[in-house]
Amino acid sequence: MLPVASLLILVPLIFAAVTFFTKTKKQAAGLGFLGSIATLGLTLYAYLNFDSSTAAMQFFESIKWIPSLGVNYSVGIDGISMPLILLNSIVIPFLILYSWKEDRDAPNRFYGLILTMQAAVIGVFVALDFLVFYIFWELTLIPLFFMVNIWGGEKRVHASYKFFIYTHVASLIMLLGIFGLFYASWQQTGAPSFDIRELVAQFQFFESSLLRDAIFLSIIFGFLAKLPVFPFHSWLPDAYTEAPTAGSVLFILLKIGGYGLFRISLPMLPNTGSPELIINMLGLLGAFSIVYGALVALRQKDLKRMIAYSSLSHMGFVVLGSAGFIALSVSGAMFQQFSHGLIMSILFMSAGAIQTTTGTRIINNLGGLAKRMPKLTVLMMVGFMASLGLPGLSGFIAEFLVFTFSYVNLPGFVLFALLAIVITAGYHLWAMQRAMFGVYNAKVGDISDINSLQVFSMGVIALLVIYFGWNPSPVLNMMITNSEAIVSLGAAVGV
Amino acid sequence: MIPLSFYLGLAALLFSIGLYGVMTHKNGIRMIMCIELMLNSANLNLVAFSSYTNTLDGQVFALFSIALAAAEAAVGFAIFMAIYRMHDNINLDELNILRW
Amino acid sequence: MLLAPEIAVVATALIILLIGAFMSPRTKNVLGYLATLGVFAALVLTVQSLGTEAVMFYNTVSIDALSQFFKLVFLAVALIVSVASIKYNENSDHTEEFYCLVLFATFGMMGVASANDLILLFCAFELASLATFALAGFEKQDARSLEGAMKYFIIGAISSALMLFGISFVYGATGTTRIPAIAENAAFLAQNPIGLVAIVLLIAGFGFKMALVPFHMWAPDAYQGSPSVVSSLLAAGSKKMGFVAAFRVFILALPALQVDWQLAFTILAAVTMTFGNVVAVSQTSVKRMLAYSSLAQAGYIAMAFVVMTPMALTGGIFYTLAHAFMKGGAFIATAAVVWMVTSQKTGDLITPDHLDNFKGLGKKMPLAALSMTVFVFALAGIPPTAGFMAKLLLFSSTIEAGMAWLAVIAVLNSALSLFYYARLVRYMYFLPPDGKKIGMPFQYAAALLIAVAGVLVMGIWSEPFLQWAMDAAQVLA
Amino acid sequence: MPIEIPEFIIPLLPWIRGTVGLLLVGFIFIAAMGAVWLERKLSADIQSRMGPCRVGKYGLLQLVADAIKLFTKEDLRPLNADSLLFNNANIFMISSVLLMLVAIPVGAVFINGVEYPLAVTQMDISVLYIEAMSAISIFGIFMVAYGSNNKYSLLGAFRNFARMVGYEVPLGLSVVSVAVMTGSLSIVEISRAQGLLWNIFLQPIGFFVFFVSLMADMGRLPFDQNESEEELIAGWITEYCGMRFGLGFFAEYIHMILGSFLVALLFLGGWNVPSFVANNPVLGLIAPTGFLLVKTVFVLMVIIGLRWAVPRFRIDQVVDLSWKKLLPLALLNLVWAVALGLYLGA
Amino acid sequence: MPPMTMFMVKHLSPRSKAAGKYTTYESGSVPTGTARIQFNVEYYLYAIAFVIFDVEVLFLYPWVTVYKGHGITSIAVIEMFLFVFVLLFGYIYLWKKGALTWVK
Repeated sequence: MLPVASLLILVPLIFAAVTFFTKTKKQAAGLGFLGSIATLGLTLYAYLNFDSSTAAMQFFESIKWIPSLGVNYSVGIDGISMPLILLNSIVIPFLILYSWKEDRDAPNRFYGLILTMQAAVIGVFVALDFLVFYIFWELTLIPLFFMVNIWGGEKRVHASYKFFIYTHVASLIMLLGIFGLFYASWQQTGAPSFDIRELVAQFQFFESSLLRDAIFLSIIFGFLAKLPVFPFHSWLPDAYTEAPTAGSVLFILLKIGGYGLFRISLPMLPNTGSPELIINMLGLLGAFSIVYGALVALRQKDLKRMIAYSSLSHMGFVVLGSAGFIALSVSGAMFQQFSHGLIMSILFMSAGAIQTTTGTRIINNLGGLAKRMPKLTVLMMVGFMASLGLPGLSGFIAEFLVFTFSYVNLPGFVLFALLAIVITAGYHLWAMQRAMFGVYNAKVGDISDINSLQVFSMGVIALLVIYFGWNPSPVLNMMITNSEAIVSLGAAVGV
Repeated sequence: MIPLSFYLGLAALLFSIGLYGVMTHKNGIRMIMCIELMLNSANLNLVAFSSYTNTLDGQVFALFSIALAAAEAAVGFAIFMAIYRMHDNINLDELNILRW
Repeated sequence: MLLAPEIAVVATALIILLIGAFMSPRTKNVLGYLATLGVFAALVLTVQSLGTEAVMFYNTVSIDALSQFFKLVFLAVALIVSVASIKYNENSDHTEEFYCLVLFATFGMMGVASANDLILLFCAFELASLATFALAGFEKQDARSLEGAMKYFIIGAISSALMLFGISFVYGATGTTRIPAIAENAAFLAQNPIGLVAIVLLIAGFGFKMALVPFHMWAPDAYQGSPSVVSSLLAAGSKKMGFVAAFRVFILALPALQVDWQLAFTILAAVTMTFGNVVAVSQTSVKRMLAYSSLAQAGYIAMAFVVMTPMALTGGIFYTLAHAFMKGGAFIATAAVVWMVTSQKTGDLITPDHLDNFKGLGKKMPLAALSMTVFVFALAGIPPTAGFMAKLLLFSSTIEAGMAWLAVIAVLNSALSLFYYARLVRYMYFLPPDGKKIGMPFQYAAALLIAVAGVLVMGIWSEPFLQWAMDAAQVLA
Repeated sequence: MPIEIPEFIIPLLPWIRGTVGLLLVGFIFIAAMGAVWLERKLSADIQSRMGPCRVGKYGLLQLVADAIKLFTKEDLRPLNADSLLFNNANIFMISSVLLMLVAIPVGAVFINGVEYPLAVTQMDISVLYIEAMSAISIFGIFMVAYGSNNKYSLLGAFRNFARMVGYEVPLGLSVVSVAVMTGSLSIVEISRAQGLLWNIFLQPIGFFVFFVSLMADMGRLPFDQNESEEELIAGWITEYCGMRFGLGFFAEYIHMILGSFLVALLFLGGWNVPSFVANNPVLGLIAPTGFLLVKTVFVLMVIIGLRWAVPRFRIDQVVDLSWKKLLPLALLNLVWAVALGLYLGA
Repeated sequence: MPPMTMFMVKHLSPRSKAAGKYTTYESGSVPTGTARIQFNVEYYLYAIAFVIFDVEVLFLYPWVTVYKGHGITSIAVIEMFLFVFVLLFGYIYLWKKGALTWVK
């Protein structure tokens, strides 16, 4: 067996390092593509060897790192991480293909950062030690920061710093929570350990419920801010909007907040001082994010900003599903992460293509693009439809699962969130109508359709969206297995 | 025997005078002189304590600190000399390139 | 021979002084290599003697894990500085003086590290101070260097007077200058107001060296004014001396007054880190920025005095070594840039360390830019660097001790610090260069590589360093 | 036959000591006058002229006349002189020599074979003390020179400073070398230790260094660069006239006498006498002091004579001599003395 | 004593006021410039050298009295020679650097 988990980190990292030293754009893009394809190959290997019938950790590796602190380099893949790794590995090669023809400064850094990002995100997914986890968690900040800061739009500096400081502070507070967990467990067991699973398991034995709450809240704060959900979201619209297309897609692929929620917070949740209250709080946040995101998206004039807010709305589903705390609602939340990654990639790619061809993102300045850009329009349609939850596309499966099964525990919030479906459909259709159809706006000028590479890359992703809409089981199965394991913890305590 | 507190009082007084002088003077040489005063008041303390506790450490310490004070003054004067050559005075107020 | 490292350092210094006086300026470059060799030998000797313990010279010198660890710190700094200085001193007529002072300063610091007696502590402290005063003003033709040196001197001299006065009270109340004996006899000090006075004076004295707010006034000026290699020594070495002295005096000699000095350090640490970071944000001179960031780092390390658990002490001690590499390296990188600016005569010549001169450094001097990036990320505490491990230990132990509020302040501060560090990285990599690529002098390159290696090795393979730091903390426990 | 010391004397001992001290001060003043007279006479002899001879027998009363003259001269102070420094400088110079005097034994009496040094105080560190006190006079000189606001004076003071700085070190080193032999810093101890062999024979280099440094310390020719009448118009003392000058002059001569005492005590065996002399009730009272005085006067005459035997050095020669020749010699002598001391002590 | 003497002088000596008498003496010519001249740098170097070696002597004094008879003779002698030896380096350095030469 290959040490897949480590290789998944190492391969993109090595390719990234080499890419930084390339001279021409061709070399950079080529190497970047090669690296991402290699990663994809590894991921597929892992996927094919993956046993989705068990919630146990697979491809597990562990090396002692700092024994005196109980730090190990331990990595592994299970049903929570596998789909997300898959998502990353699939989208990134197409992202590179998509941007193949774009002209930009310092392409070597651009592609190098993309690969670094991939390595960091996968690193977060496979890490089984808090320290390793945190290291990769922080590492994701750096490429994104520079992505926005260098190749972003007009307000890029502001946006990049805002994003950076926000999420960095949040993750530092999470770190403090991790410290608390670490020391409390040290006191409990007498041996230091940073192992995620062990610490999460130890959590229930801490005597002071105040301590447990403090730890839980500070850790989940980091995840929620990264996700993001409603009160912690204000970095999102700026960063998503100002980022270059590839940057936006990378933001979309940054599923580490939700992953942390499933991996760390949910198993801990039943053992907090008042799980009911926390579940309700989460449900409230999720439902509110869904509605709030949709409402705000409704009144956006900027296409990209609109998509950004719709992304916020979608993230609400993740939280709501988690709060549902039933195997299927949690699986829905996980599937929402997965499908959201695919859908939003298409949407941001489309928005990026529109901006590069027409030079504007303001919806009112567009119009009738379908006539000049039919291929884009078709692909974008798929994305929009999936985003608004049209049955038969992957977005529907996720939303359906979340709504249906969260209703068991949180009926009020679900009913409230259902409002959003109408709104979402409204702004999506409205934007589609104004931008792509209708009267051709002469101000846009003479424009041509997207190039074939872009068609290819977006097309593949669109096909996946459709495929998973019809047949979610390849990923959903493993999600359900793991969700059951998580939820069974709660059942033991009676939640 | 003179009570210990007399020595301590004197030392404290000298120390305060020195500290006050360092705070208020702008001339480098005067500042060095004030610093020497502070160091010597500490020496006075050390010697006084030494004789009252019947241990020798204090006197040895004073000896070393005298030597160090001399070396310190030497280094200080060297710096002031160099400054004087450049600015033609050693008024500390006029040295303000490095601010913020 | 447990004092072999010290002897190696002093002997090298004396030999350099002597043969340097007989050499012509052109051949004096050899002296730099000689100094490096001497420091390296001392480093090897120290590593060899790790784990040994002894008390020598009528209980005045204590060789223990703490002293060995800090000797390592100082020697590592001296190594980096002396390698980098070879280029700085090229064609200088004062090479031997420079190295002699560097080595004597190192010797003084090593003396402080192993002092078991306040007399030795004070003398060694002053030896290091005096040497660094002279080094700070080494550029006799540069008004900034002189101004920095002068401020450093005045405040340093005041601080040593304060310290001496404080020590005199400690001596008077306990009747001894031996640190263990003071700890035994400190009961009187604890009940008497004189103890409080002594604590205040001592904190002021050491605080100057550690550059804690409000005793920090000299630090930005001296760091900015001095030649960059010297700033490196000041920030990375001399500051640590303040810490090891404070470790010895407060924790080992005056545990009876722990309540008092702990309170003082609590306030100082919180204020220092906040002040340093806030002010650093608005700096345009990189050296000054690094100086303020150094202030902030001192604030973090001072948390060790506040928390005082074994883990916190380990963290503080570990931090000193990490900081030595990070800050030392960062100043060396600045030295390389200053060298580039002055030798190419491009950019802002008046403040050669101006942020604008770092524009496009990634293209002009890739190695300098890359290592600077590593250093600033390490300073910001980004994994997997030494800075991260250090912060991890220190902040986590603060949580452990139940002082979450201090940890939150520290964590917010380190988030804030990222702001100006990232700006520097942006200047280096993402702004267009205003010149061609320039060959890096290999001396700077070597020094930078040593520092980068230190930062990364400590971050990735931290176990042995952690063990050393734990052993050292054991001495204080 | 031992002499009984009456009981009632013992409580009076401090008074006796005080009286001795006062007598010593008087004696030293008279001796200083004598030294001036001696210098004039001796100089005259060397130059084959008469010297003072009108006032009194052999001109012995010349000094009194001079004193009267100085007392009645007008006390001039230049307008732009700094009065504080100018007026009070004398205090430093006089007090320097008087403070030195306190620690120097000018002889000893043996009563019942027990030695009683004739000194105001007997401290353990008298050598160190004397050196420290002798350095005070440099403040006086510098105050005068700076206070006079006269270029000649200032130049003289600068030179004085450079010279003193240079010779203080060899002086100190040679004193240390002497002290090493006895392991004590007390003059009494040191001179007592020379019962068998005088230090001048044990440490000829040390003696040379000490003597030269002492000459420089006292500002005697060939080391009077601070005055150098020909170039600097009496140097630091240019603006000093009348009795102010007189006091400075006086202090210098006292300094010279005390220096001669030091040479005699440290290197020429002090007042050591064979034990049969010491045990003799009459000789024991007189002979040691007499011995010492004879030696001292001899040294004094050598010092005076040297004035006419060597030309004045240029300031750079002076400084070179001290730093580049005397200092190494003094260090060498120190090594020698330590070795010798260990050898003899073993 | 000097104040006493000066007091006597004040009453014994004659006074006459003439402007010329109170000017600074400069070999008869009218004084020019100020006498507040700066030290020559040579003096400074000598002062530093003096400080170094005087301190050396300062340490020798107490050593002299204790090195014998306390059972530490050999180590005390060795240490003092080491001390002097180290200073010797400084001395040679000063000499070589010309700090001990009056005119450069």
